[in-house]
Amino acid sequence: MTPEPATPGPSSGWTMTDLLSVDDLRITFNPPAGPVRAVRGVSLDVRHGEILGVAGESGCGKSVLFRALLGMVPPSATVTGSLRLDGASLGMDGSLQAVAALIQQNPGAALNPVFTIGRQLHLVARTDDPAVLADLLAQAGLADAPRLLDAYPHELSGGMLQRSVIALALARRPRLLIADEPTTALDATTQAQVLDLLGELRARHGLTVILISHDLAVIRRLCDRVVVLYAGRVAEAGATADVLDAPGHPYTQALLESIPRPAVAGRELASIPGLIPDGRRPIAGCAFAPRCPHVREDCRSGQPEPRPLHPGHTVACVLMEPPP
Amino acid sequence: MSEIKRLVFGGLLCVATVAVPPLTACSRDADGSGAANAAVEPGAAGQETAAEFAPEPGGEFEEPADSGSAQEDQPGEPPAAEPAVAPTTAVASEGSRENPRDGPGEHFVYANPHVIGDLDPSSAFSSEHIVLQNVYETLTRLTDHDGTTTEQLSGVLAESWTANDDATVWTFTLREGVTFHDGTALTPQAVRDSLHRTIDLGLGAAFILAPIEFMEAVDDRTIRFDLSYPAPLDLIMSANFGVYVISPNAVTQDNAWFNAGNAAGTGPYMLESHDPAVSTRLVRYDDYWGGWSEGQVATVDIRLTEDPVLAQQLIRNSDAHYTFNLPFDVYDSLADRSGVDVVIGPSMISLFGLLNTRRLSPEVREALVLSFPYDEITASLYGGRAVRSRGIVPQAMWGSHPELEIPRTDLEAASRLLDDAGMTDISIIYSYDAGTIEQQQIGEVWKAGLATIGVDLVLEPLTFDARWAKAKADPDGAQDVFVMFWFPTFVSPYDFLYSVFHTEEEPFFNLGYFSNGEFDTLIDEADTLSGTDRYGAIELFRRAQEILVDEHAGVFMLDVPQAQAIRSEFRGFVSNPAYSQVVRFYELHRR
Amino acid sequence: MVPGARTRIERGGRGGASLRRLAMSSLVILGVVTITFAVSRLVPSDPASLYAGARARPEQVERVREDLNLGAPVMSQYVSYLGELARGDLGVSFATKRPIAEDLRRFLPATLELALSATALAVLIGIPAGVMAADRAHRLRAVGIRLLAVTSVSMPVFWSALFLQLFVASKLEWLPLAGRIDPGTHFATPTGFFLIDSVLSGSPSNFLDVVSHLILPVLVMAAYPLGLTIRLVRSAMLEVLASDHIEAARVAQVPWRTVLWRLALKNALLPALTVLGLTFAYSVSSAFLVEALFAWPGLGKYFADAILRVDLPVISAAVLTVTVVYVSVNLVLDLLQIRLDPRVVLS
Amino acid sequence: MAARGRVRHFGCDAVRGGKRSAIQRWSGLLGTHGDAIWHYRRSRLGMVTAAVALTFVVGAVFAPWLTPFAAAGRGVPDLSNRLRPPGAIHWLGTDELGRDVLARLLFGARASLVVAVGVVALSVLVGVVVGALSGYFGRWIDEVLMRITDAFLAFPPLLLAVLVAASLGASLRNTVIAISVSWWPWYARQVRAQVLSLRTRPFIQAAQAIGAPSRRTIAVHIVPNVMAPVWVQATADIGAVVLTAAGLSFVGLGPRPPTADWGVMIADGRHYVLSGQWWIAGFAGLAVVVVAMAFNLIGDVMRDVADPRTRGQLR
Repeated sequence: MTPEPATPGPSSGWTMTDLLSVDDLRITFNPPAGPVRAVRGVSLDVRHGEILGVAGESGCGKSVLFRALLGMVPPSATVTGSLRLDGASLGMDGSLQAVAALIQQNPGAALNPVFTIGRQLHLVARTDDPAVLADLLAQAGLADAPRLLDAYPHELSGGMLQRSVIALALARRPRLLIADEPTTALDATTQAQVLDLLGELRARHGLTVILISHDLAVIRRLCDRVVVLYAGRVAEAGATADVLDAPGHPYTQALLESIPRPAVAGRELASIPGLIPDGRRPIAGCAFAPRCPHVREDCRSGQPEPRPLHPGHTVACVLMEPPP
Repeated sequence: MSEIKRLVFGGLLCVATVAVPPLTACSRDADGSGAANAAVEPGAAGQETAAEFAPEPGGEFEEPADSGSAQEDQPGEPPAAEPAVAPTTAVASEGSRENPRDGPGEHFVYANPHVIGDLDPSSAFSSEHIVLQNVYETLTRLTDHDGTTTEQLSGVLAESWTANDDATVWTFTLREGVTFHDGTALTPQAVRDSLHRTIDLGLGAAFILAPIEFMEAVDDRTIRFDLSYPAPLDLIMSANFGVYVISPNAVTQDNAWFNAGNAAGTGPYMLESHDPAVSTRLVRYDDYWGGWSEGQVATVDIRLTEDPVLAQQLIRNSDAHYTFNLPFDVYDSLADRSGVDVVIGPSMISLFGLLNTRRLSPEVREALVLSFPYDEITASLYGGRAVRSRGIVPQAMWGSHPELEIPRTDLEAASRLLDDAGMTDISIIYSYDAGTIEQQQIGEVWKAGLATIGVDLVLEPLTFDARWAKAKADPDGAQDVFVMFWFPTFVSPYDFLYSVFHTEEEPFFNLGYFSNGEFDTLIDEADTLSGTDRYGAIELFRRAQEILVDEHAGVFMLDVPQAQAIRSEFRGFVSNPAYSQVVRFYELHRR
Repeated sequence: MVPGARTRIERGGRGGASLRRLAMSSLVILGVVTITFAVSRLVPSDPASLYAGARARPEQVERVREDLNLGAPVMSQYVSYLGELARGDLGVSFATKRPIAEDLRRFLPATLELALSATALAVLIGIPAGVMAADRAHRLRAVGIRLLAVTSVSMPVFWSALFLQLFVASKLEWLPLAGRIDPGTHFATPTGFFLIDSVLSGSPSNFLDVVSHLILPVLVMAAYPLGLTIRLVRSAMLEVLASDHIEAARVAQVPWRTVLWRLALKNALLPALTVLGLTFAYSVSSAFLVEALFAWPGLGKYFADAILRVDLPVISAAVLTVTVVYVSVNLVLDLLQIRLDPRVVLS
Repeated sequence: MAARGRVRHFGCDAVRGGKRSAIQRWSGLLGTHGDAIWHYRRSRLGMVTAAVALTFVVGAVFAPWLTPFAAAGRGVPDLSNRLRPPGAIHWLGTDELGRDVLARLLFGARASLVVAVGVVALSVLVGVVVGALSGYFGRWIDEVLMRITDAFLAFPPLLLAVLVAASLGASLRNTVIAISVSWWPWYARQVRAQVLSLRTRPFIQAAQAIGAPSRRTIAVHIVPNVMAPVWVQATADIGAVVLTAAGLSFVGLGPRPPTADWGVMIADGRHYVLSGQWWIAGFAGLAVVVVAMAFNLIGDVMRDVADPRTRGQLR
C-alpha cells in the first residue's frame, strides 16, 4: 500500500476570513472486516458568513466528513487531521457542537416521534419559556408557533417538519449550520422555500452555512462557493459560478452532465459509468481514473494534487498539468 | 350393596380390652432401639385394665406375638427372611439439637405430601385419615398385629364388646364421660347415626358396613348391631374410613359443611382450620376424655408439602417435625443427623406387577417372574430394609403366607423358558406411575437384567388415572406389566385377593385380567369360612396365593417398608402398619 | 422458556382498534377453550373414576358416570361445556369436589401476587439494565449486564430454586423455605393479595413476614423475564440510538444522560412493552413449577395438578382464567402504549 | 442452505448502506461473500460459544465412544456403585442407580439434541407454512390463521406442553410434539411479518404480474427470502428448547426412562443434594445452563453480526 501524500487544500493556511479550517482530514472506519477509508485527506476552509456547498455522489464521504468534525463518528473510527475554528485549534471530539448545528436529510426521522416539538425545543434550548420557544419556530418561518409547541412530529407536514428541525438547530444560537441534504426529502415547492429560509437566516443572523447536497442545482441556487468531493478527496473547489460554469475536473463535468436541465431537454442524460471505488481497497493514482473519459497513463500512477485553475478555484486532476 | 366385602368372622365371644390413653409411657427404649410396638402393648401402657384378646376355646389362635420381638435391624444387612413382620426399626439419635425456633414445644408440624381432599368422615377414603384419626374416634382400634393369624384390638370409644356365637349380634358398651367437641355427650344414638350416615351416602368405604342390618341403642351406654351375616364387626369398627363417630349436631350436615373446615368428633384435637392447598390445623380439645398432661402437643399444622425435597429441608431445619415419602437413601443421611429419628417399620402395602394374562403366555409370565431382581432391589434400593413379598398379601397382615415357595431370581432359567417357547427378542411394556421414583428405579434395574436375555422392557410412565383408564379399556392392547401398590381398606386378605385377582367381566382393578375358577371359589369360601373358622380361612387364603404363584399371575415384588422421619425432640411415635402415615399427636411427648 | 427474544408484535389496525381487539379477544378465548377441550379429550383417562376416587368400587364409578353425563357424545359434551362456561358456571372439581370459583378466588391472587411481583422486579431492574447494556460509554458494564441477562434466561427455575433454598433458606436461614406466610401468622385476607392484606392488618411484622416469604420465589420467577427484558430493551435501545433524532439531540449537546434515559428510552419502551405481556404469560406458565417448589398455593399448581388428574372442569376454568388474564394484560399494555406513543391515537 | 442463492436480491442494498430494512440486514448474514461468517469468526465470544455448542453436538453424537461407561449411559444400573462422589474413575460421580454421571450427561445430550432439533424443525416447518400463507394471501386467510396463532400464544406455553405431554404420554417423540405445539406460533408471526414487507417488493410484484402461480411464487420467491432470519432465530432457540425440555422432563413428562435426560437427572438428583450428593443435580443443571447460554449467546452474536451497528460489541 502506498501512502497517500497529504494534499494542500484549496487554500492553504488560515486567513482572517475563515471561520473553519480543515487540514488533511482522514477518516478510517475499523469494522472487523478491515479498515474502510472514507475520507482520505481533505483540506478545506469555510469563510465567515458564506454558504459553502459540498457536492458529490452518495458514498463520496461528504456526510461522514462533517459528522467527524462534529465528533459523531463511532469511537472505533480513526480520525486524523486538524481543525481550526477562528484560527484556534479544535479537537474533533464534539467541541465543534458548541458553535455548529446539524440539519439532517430526513426531517421525519430527525425529530423524536414521541415527544412534542415544544418538548424537544425545550431540551435543546434549555429553557421552557414558551415565548422563547415559539419565537424559535417563528424564526424558522412557522406560523401559529405557540400551537405547534404541543404538536407531535407526525402531525406536521414535511415542510413544517424541516422548519421545526431548523428551529431546533437555531435553538443553540449556532454560528455554523451544517445542512446535510436538507431538501432531498421535500417536494419542489417546499424545497425552494426551505432553501430561501436558509438564505434568509444567513442574512439575518450572520450564520455560516455548509450545504451538503448531491444536487448541483440546489448548490448553484444558494451557495457562494462549492467543494466537489470524490472518493474521500476534494476533486474541485471554488466559487460556485466558476466551478459549475467552467468545471475543471472531469468528475465535475460528468456530474453536471447528469443533471436534467430545461436547456438541454430532449438530449439523453449522461450517466457516469462505473461505481465509486471501494473504500476497503487502497487506491493508487486518481480515484476517478477508472471512470474517467480522459484517462491517461499517468492518472494511475500518482495522486493528482489540487492545482489552481483560477484564483480560488482548484482542481485535482492531471489534466491541469502539462502532459509528461 | 354388593357382596364384595363380606368378612365373616364368627364363633367368637370377645370381651375385649381397653387401651390406654394417656400413653405417656410410649417412649422408645433407653438404649435407642426402637421397640415401637412396646408403646401399644396394653400391658406396657398399663394405665387401665387390659384384658387380653381371648382366643377361642379351641385354641386355634396363637398368642399375640410379644412386641418385644421387634428387632433392631442392622443397617445394610438384609433382614432374616423368617420373621413374618419386617422389623420396626428406629434409628434414633440421642442428643437432639434444640432449635430455638421451635417455641414452647407443643406445636407440631406434619409435612404432608398428599392433598387432604375430603374431610367428610363418612365419605373420605384417601390419605385424609391422617387428620380424621386425630379429630374423630372409632369404637375400636387395631393396636397390635403379628401378621399371621391374630390381631389385637383395643377399645377406643367402646369400653368393651361382645358377640354371639355366630358373630351376627354384637353389643358395644361405650366409654363414659366422652364428649364431642361441641360439648354434647357421646350416646349410642350418635354412634348409630354416624354409621347410618356412611351407609346412606354409600361412598368411600361404606361397603365395609354392608353386613349391618339393624342398629339399636339398648340403653344410654350400649348399642347393639344385628348383622345379616357373620362378620368381625369389632375389626370393621377399627377401619381407617367410614366408621368415625360424629356429633349429633354435625351428622346432619352435608359434605360441603365438613369440607369448609367444620368438624365435631370426640378425638383429642379439634379442627381449627382447613385449607387443602396449604394446611390443616388442629388444636387440642381441652375436655378430651383421656385428659392432658405437660409436654403434649397442643397445636398441629398438617402442612401440604408435595415436594419431597422441600419436606426434607423442612425436617432438617426443624420447620417440620414429621414426614414420610422421601427416597429411601435419604433416610440414612437423615438418621446420621442429630435431631431427626428415622422410623422404619412394616406396612400393609404391597408392591407388585400384574402380568397381563391375555397377552403373555404362562411361559413368558414365568420367565418374567424368574427374571425379576428381588434381592438386588430389596438390598440395594431399600438398603436391606424391605422384604421380598411372599404372595400379594403383605406379611404384616393375617392371612399372609410365610411358607409360600417363591422362586429365586434366575435369568438363565428365564432365558431357557423363553427359548423353549420360541419367544426371543420380545418386548414387554412396563406401565407405572409417572413420577413414582421407586417404580421407575425398579423398572430400570429390571430392564437391565432382562436386556441380558434379549427381552426389551419398555418403561411406560403415565399418570395413574391415564394408565388405569387405558388398562380398563383395552386388555389386549394394554400393558404387559401393570405395577401398582395395594393397601387394605381394612385388615383382611380378601381385600387384596378379591380386588386384584377375582374374575371380572369388565376389568376394574384386576388389571392382569387373571381368571381362575378355583381361585375364585377358594377365596370366597375362605371369606365365608373366616367367620367360623379363621384358621381354616387362612389355610384357604394361602392356597389361593399358591395358585397365584403357580399361575404366575404377577411379580410380587416387595412389602413396602413404611419409612418415616420424626424430629427427635418428640417421643412416643408409633408406626402402626394398620394406620399408615397416621401420627397420633396425642401420644407424642416433648422430651 | 418463551422462545428467544422477539421484539415486535404487529399491531392491529388503528380505527376502531379497541372494539375490534375486544372481538378478536373473545375469538381467541373461544379458540383456547376449544384447544383445551380437544386436548383433554385425547387424554386416556376416565373422569368418572377420578370423580369417584381412586379406590371407589365399580358401581360407585358407574353412578358417577351417569350423574356427570360422561357417556354422551363428544360434540354434545362440548356444547354443554361451552354453555356452562357461558353461564359463568365453573362447576365443581372432579378431584376435590370443591366449587372451582371458590378455589380460583384464592389461587388467582396468590399467583398474581407472585407473577406481578416478578414482572415488576424484571421490569424495574430490566429496563435500566437494558439501557445500560446499550450504553457504549461503559463497555465493561454493558458486557457484564449482557452476561447477566443471558445467564438469567438460561437458568432452569427448578435448579435456581433448589440452590436458593439450600443456601439462603436452609444454610443461612435468612429467609423462609416455602409458603406464603409463617404458619403462626394470621390476619384477615379480604383481597387475597397478602402484601395488601398484611398492610391492612396494620401490623408491620405481618408485612415483613409476607415479604420475606415472597423474596425467594419472586427471585426465581423473575430471572427469565428479567433477562428477556434486558435483551429486548437493549436491542430496542440500539435501534433507537442509531436514529437521526438521537444524532440530532447529541449534536445539539443535549446531555448524554438525557439522551439515553429520556429521549431514547421512551422510544425503546414501545417495542419492549408488547413483550411484557408475553413475559407475564410466561410467569403464569412457569408459576406451576415455582409454586410446587415453594409450596405456594397458587393457580399454576392448581392448573398443573388438574391437567395431571384430567380434572376437566378445573382445566377449563383455569384455562379460561389464564386466558382472560392474558388478554386483559395485553389490553392494558395496549392502553399504555397509546399513552406512550402519540402516533397510535389517530382517528 | 436453500436460502443462499436467493438472498442476492438484496445484496446490492446491503452494500449501499443507507436505510436498510431488517430483512436486508438479516440477509447480509448469508450474503454472497460470506461476510457474516467472517464477522462471526472475528468474535471471540462467538467462537467460544460455538465451541461449547460444538462440544454439545459432538458429545451427543459420539457419546458411546467418548465414555468407557456407555452401558451406564444407556441406562444399565450398577447397584454396587451407587452415589459415588466424583473421583478418578467416575469423574463426575455416579447416580442413585450407580451409573456414571458423565456418561449420563453425554447420553442426555443426545436426548436434548434430538428434542431441540426436532422442535425447531417442526416449528419452523409449521411456522413458515402458516406465516407464509397468512402473509402472502392476507384477508380472511390471514385473519383465521392469525387468530389460531393467537389462541396458541395466549395459552401458557409450558402448561400447554404439559397438557399435550400428559395426554400423549411421556416419550421423546411426544416431548417434541408437546413443545412444538407452543413454539410454532412464534415462527409463524416472524415469517408473516417479513412476508408482509416482502410482498410489496418489485420482484414479487413482478412475479405476480406475469401470472406466476401463487404456490410457485411462495415456494420460489417468498420462502427462501425469509429463511435467513428464521434460521438465526432457530439457532438461538435451541438453547431455549433445551431449557423447556428440561422443565418438561423435570415434571416427569420427558423421555421414558432409562433414556438419559438432563431434566430427569436434575429431578431425581435433587433428592440427594441435601444429603450431600450434589453431583447428579449439580452437573446436570450446569449442563443445561451452559448449553442454553451457549446457544443464546450464539444467537446474540449472530444478531450483532447481522446488524452493523452492533458489530464487534460482544467480543
